[in-house]
Amino acid sequence: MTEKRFMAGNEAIAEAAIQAGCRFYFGYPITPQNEICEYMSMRLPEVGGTFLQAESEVAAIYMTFGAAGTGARVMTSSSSPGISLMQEGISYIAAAELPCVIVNMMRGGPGLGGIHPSQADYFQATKGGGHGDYHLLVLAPHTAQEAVNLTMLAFDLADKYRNPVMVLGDGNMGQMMEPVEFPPPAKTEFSKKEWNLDGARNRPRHLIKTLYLDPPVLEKRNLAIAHKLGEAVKNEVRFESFMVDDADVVIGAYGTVARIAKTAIKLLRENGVKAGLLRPISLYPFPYQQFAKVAESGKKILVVEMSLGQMFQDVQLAVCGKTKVNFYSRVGGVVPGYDEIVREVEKTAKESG
Amino acid sequence: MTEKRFMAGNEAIAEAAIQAGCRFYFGYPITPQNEICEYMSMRLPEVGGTFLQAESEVAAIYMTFGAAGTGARVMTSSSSPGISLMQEGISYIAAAELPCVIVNMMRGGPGLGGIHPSQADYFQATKGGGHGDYHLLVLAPHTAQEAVNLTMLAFDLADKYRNPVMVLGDGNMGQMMEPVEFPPPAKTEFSKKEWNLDGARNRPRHLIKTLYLDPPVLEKRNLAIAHKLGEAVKNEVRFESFMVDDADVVIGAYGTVARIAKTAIKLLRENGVKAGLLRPISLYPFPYQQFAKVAESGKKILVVEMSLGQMFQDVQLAVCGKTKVNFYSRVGGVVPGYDEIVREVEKTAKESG
Amino acid sequence: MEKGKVKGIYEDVIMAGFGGQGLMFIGKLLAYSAMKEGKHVTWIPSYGPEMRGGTANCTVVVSDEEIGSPLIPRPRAVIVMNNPSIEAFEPKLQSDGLLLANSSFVTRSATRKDVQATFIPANEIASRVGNEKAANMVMLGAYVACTNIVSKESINKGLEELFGAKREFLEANMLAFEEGMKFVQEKCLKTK
Amino acid sequence: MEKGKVKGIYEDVIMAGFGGQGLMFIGKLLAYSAMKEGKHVTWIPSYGPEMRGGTANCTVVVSDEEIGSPLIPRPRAVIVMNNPSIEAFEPKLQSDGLLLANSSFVTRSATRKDVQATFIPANEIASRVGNEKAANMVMLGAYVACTNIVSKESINKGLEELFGAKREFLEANMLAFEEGMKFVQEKCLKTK
Amino acid sequence: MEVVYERPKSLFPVATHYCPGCGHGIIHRLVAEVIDELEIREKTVAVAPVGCAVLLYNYLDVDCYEAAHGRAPAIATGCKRVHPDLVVFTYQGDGDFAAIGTAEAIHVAARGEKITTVFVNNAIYGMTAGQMAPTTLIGQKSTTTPAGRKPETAGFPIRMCEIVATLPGAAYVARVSVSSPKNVVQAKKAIRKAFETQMRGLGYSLVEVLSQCPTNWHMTPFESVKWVDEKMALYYPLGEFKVPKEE
Amino acid sequence: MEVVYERPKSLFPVATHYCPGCGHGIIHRLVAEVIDELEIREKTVAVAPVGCAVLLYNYLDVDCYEAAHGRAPAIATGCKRVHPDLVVFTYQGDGDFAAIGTAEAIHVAARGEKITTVFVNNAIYGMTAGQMAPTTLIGQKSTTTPAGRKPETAGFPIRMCEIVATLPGAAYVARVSVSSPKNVVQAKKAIRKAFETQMRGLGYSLVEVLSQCPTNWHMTPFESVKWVDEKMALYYPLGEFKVPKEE
Amino acid sequence: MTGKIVINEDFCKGCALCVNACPQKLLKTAKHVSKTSYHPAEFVDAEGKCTGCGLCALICPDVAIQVFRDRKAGGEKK
Amino acid sequence: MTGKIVINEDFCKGCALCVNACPQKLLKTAKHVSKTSYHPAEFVDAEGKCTGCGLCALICPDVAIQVFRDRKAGGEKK
Ligand SMILES: Cc1ncc(C[n+]2csc(CCOP(=O)(O)OP(=O)(O)O)c2C)c(N)n1
Ligand SMILES: Cc1ncc(C[n+]2csc(CCOP(=O)(O)OP(=O)(O)O)c2C)c(N)n1
Ligand code: SF4
Ligand code: SF4
Ligand code: SF4
Ligand code: SF4
Ligand code: SF4
Ligand code: SF4
Ligand SMILES: [Mg+2]
Ligand SMILES: [Mg+2]
Repeated sequence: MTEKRFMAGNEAIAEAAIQAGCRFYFGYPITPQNEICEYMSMRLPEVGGTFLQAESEVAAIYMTFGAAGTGARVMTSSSSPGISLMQEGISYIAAAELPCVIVNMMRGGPGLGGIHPSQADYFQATKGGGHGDYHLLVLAPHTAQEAVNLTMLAFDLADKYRNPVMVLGDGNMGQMMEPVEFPPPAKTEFSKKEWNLDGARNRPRHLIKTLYLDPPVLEKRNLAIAHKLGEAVKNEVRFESFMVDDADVVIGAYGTVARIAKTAIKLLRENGVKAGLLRPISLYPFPYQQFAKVAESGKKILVVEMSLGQMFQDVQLAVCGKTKVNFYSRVGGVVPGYDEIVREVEKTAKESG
Repeated sequence: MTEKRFMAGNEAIAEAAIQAGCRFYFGYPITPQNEICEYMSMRLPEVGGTFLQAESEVAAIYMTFGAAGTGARVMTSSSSPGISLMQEGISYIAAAELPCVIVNMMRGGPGLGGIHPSQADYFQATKGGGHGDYHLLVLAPHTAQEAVNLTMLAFDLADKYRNPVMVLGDGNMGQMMEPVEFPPPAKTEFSKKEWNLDGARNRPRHLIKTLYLDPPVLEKRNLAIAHKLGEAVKNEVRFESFMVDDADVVIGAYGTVARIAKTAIKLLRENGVKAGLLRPISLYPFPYQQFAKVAESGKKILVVEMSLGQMFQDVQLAVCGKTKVNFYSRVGGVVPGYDEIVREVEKTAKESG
Repeated sequence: MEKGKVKGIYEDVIMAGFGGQGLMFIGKLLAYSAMKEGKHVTWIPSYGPEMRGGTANCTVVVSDEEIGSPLIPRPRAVIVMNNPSIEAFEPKLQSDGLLLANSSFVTRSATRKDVQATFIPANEIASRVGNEKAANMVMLGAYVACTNIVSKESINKGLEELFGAKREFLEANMLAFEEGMKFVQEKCLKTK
Repeated sequence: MEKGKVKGIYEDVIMAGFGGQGLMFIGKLLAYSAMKEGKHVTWIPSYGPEMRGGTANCTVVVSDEEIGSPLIPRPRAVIVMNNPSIEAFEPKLQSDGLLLANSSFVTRSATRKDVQATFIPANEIASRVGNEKAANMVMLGAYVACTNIVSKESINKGLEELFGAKREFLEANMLAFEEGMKFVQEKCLKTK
Repeated sequence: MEVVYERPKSLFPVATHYCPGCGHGIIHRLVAEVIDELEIREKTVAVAPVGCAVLLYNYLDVDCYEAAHGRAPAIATGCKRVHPDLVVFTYQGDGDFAAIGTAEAIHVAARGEKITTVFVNNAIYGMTAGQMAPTTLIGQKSTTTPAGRKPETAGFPIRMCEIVATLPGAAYVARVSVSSPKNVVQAKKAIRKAFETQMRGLGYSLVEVLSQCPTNWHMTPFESVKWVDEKMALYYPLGEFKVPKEE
Repeated sequence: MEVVYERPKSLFPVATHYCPGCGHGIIHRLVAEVIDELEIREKTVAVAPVGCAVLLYNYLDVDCYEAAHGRAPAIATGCKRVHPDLVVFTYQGDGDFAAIGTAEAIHVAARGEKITTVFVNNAIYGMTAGQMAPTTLIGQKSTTTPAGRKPETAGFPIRMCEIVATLPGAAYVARVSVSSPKNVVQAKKAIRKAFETQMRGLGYSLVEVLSQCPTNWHMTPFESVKWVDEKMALYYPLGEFKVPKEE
Repeated sequence: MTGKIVINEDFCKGCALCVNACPQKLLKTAKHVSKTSYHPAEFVDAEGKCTGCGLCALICPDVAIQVFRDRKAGGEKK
Repeated sequence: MTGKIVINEDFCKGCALCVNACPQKLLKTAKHVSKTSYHPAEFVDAEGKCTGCGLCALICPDVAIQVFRDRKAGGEKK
């Protein structure tokens, strides 16, 4: 194992990208993820890569499109309003089946909102904030180390499925410093793909497009993408089950909230309340079955989220009425304390099932 | 009643906006809704209004923001990729609580996709394709006449809730010509609001903003907006129940698909299959209770949609496992024929419940 | 919708041909005229980006009830004005459906035996009465004669309202329309 | 987390003061040094747009187990270096918690009786040993002396690694740190 | 007799979807000829716009991206930064380059990105069937300026060459037209110079081509080329606005 | 003795959130003085940017919008089209006006929209703590050009006045600075002219103000005003680029 | 006779720009309709006036014209 | 004495731009710290050299300076 480094989440994600072979980064500053930009501007030239500050998030996502089209490993990052501006581009990248990694360090919204942590872009990330039938693969780390691991995984998944992958964090995740280790450097040469653009030398020319004026042809394309995502749904569900087995109340939470929930669970168990945590790591594909199993076993569920009830809907879809699902949230940049979660779990535990 | 006019859906929506007192339109051309732009460019000068072709959809939505901030009735329109570009602005308008009407005549996606009808922007419209916790009110007409009525209603709802309202149609809806009547002209003078900007003459200045750097304050704002939307959820659910009472199979469909379903239902009933239609007119708020009631009465449900399963999720949420929900879709600009719907309903009817 | 399955007044038709042949217009005219008679109508075009030389079509439904589907997978009638259109739409016709082809452009005959096919030299007829461009009106005349879905008078009025004043132009069009009616009244059996 | 509820090694602390007082730095130093001792650590700043004159704070957690919440609603210890900070964080302290205040800036005394308050004239002490800017290190010394959560040697090494070579600068800082330790060792009881 | 002119090799032998007389066809051909002459077919990447020329890749036998409306320069930038040795160009209409894509257009030039833009100014939105473009002339009718463009409400037409030429990152900037054989020859020279500027690594190069859209101008092809000469070229003077210093 | 200078009435009597020495404070004051002098407080609408001046409305006692980053000109357009009698201005930083908002900036001028822009060029992204701006000078360090801006990778700084002046819709275009009392006087004159241009209905008016950001330039306020004079004003020459013809 | 041209009717859309461009007036719009339903351009050079100057090809938007020239008569292939 | 200034310490952030701007060198940075924790500017004009020229106020980013002038001595209020 390599030495531990003490890094902020934003820096850890940036370094992880580089370790994963990312040599191209296009982005536009926005709090609370500026450190990703800044780290990349410092580090990429050192490894022979290119950092380019785009004129806007719209330009950044299409520069990412352009670089992705060559088959290179490429990343962009932003925070909520900037990610909204990328929605058209994200839809295009998904439609063109180009691999790339997009980081959203969510902040309070809507509008300019605030700069503090939020999880209110869940729908946008998982259901598709852009137009048309597509999905991002979405990974939500809850520690800096996991941010490293998932960022590296994100590049592999992007290549595997030729689909954009989002790493979804929040202001907290980006600013917090923790020890992180980097797995041994991945290979940095990636085999030429059969579709990438680099000049039609000794081969028929390649074409990256998303327009299919004939509806039946477009329908086929849509279904092919859906099929591919279906594979991801089968293979790429990731979650953590934390003290769920004997739990009476299972907290559903991801990212920052999930790690706060872990503290709450320790405290609750000291108070004699058997609490556990089911933590989606992949938000798309969502661990529906795992939640369904929890529901079937008769445990109560409390979803805690920094939004007014977004992942909550996916949990409800999973649970399908089989158990009661309570909901607790703080929004607008307020992070729920473990004391609040303790209180809510206790309430849930006391409710008649 | 006024005389019937023979108009395309796009023109009908444009004229309805004018009848509703809309005097400002900002937009950018995109098929299949260009006729809205074009009609407005011709008609607005006639009624002393302003048509302005923006340099982009991003500019268009912020011009709309600007005009809405004065309290004027204002509209913009686009189709899928253009609406994606508006996501940041839509989030801002919702956050600033400004009333305006946004029309999306959906086309096949993702990416550039195609120009034929689609319903694949349902998630974007109803869940929030922009960042943060907000919702549009979303109305989905299924005839040109209904497009007129709902467009006029949209302006009233926008004012009532100080929230952007989306009229969600598709290429078909926009291009199809039908007879329409216009209800007697609404008033065209709107009382000054307590919040609008028109120069701080003899009053304290007004301010339209969305930034709240202090999380507890932003949280309060978020909750206030949520509360307001809660009122809309209570008051503004709209749906049509078509031959549902004695039906064995109820089709869930909206917009273009719903009217095709009506033909299918006629044919099915002639074949002795008791089919009905529950047609959401407001997609947000969604008629969850109405679907729940159908489910509870033991009827089977078939959702037919021009997407890979978007409204389908809302129906599942409503039904909550109480009955089986089947799904049939055509995508990429292909419109399901009534013959296909007949076939699918018959299949559903035969399935063991 | 399937013939026989619907009570009351109901007709649907798909009209197809080259971009400039005026099919969109006769579709609108038909729907408009029927609307003026108090009927429910829909008109829906195929649409695409501005590309020349393609084949365009539109679908008209006329009914005395509210119209469900404006799109007709299996039409009761088709009017085809070029070869690609007969290829595309003859197979879709219902059994016993009406196939009206402009034989000035359509160079093959009908392949199906279960449809009522009529070939009309619409351009020649239109030229004969003074304006080749009114071939579309010949076809509409033929269609109206076969279906009786709208009166000649309504078409006449509709033409005037949609076109405005150009008297001579109107006349040429009405003449063509009548020639189309006559042509089928002589050649084919009325279907209704 | 609540004292007594956690087994093993565990400490959390919030450090707060004006922007330029170096609180972010001592927080990082503490966490870094503890990390080097093999402990789990988190450091999290309050963050905001670049606006001068505000009060900044950070939270450090050190533990021998994986750390859940990096945010601490009711901290075990607070280091406050100005008046707004004592207002903000004294009420949040746990019962029996550690309040370390820089009396060079904090002009009021503790209001709570259930906490262990120590007032340290950190700027004076730092000036005395040669560098007023090292007042933050005095406070850190005091904290480390009270909690023993990390060794003096680790802090020393951490300082070197974070700062690099500037020898004299390091010395002034270590001196200040030691003075801070000494101050509390004389004045207050160790809590552990 | 010998063949003195035939279809360039980089152009697929297929009919285009353009309207009769449309300038796009000529411009496509010129680009293909330049690619052939410079022998760069195997190292050229084209970025197609959203506009009538969206199907550019159906005609040009090189690696191609289809961009989003206005974003071709950003995509080209992403590509060129990965492969500095490639010859990357964008082909864009006036809506694409001078309306929705204004920011990308200005900044690709400001950055001195080593790419080339062939900017087809036909003073109209062709693909969406005739709305006003940012380059529509004062008084010109379009479907969104049915009474003719009025500057009081719809503003003034925008001259992209003049703007881009102010930017230090732009190395070659020229405006040409394809309204006559003579102008076509000039146009080809400019396109060639633009590609050469890129290949010499001198910075960004832009060729604006005034191009006829007979369909949406509601003119015959011949009327439309006359209109280019008599109306458009008055407001959009032809010529070179910036040329690289010779080594 | 008589008061010869005091706080303008349109400025709320509150302390600002700006860093010591920041140019924004001076520019706010000048705008307020002009509003007072022209007696238009009750018919002025300000559109605040996203940038350090996002809280402009905490200081200026007029009707205000807070825009999204770069979109102030679009919002101002929407407002002005509804109320042509109001005096509408945008206040924007260099990231806001010359990066993300480039298209809106160019087109508000191209349209000749009767609004005014006060464009505060501090060659840096202030609010987000020091990243490169489109106007960052060659060689200037920022958090995203840690080794100084290199034109080969990060392109060249952009001169907005020069660009906007090429557009017929722009009626008044000037560049000023607030680096010395003398320059402050000039700056105020320009801002006043810009507002007057709008009130006379002549078209779009733009005043670019070179402004110090001591914090992100890592300078004392005094060093920073010297840097404006000695470095910035070389690349961004002060002066009037376009003035309306006198009636 | 120093030159001649061949028009590819599959490509020609009958825009007539070549007709206007030919200095020798050797081109006209045909009466017949091509497969693609345009009236294509027609090269009529009974007197062998075509110089192979290529102006028609230069202006042709549909790359429908191939130009031939007599080696001795014309210049280099350019 | 023809002029004087009053500095509002609540607004002053001690940037010292006024200090550099005063032609009479009448301003300096104070030793003390203001409520807002800056070292504010201080007006020291023992000899009454202030002309009320207002240059200090012109450059002050925080509108912290009020300027007075003797009516007879100075010009019009501008
Ligand atoms: C985001 C977005 N907005 C709008 C459109 C619709 N659209 C397609 S092409 C076009 C403009 C075409 O005009 P131009 O760029 O001048 O090209 P031309 O067709 O004239 O060659 C527009 C507005 C789109 N596809 N995407
Ligand atoms: C869409 C979007 N992108 C990015 C940001 C983050 N952001 C806020 S201000 C700013 C730039 C500020 O720089 P400038 O416009 O030069 O103003 P200054 O602070 O220098 O006065 C940025 C990038 C944002 N709020 N929204
Ligand atoms: S619409 Fe205009 S630009 Fe488009 S292909 Fe036709 S002539 Fe050319
Ligand atoms: S960061 Fe710069 S621009 Fe922003 S307030 Fe501070 S000095 Fe002014
Ligand atoms: S080559 Fe010259 S002379 Fe011959 S047909 Fe063409 S234009 Fe006429
Ligand atoms: S220019 Fe070309 S396309 Fe046009 S008529 Fe002549 S040969 Fe045909
Ligand atoms: S008014 Fe003039 S002389 Fe008086 S203090 Fe200010 S700058 Fe100095
Ligand atoms: S210029 Fe103003 S803020 Fe700066 S020191 Fe002088 S009085 Fe204080
Ligand atoms: Mg164009
Ligand atoms: Mg700036």
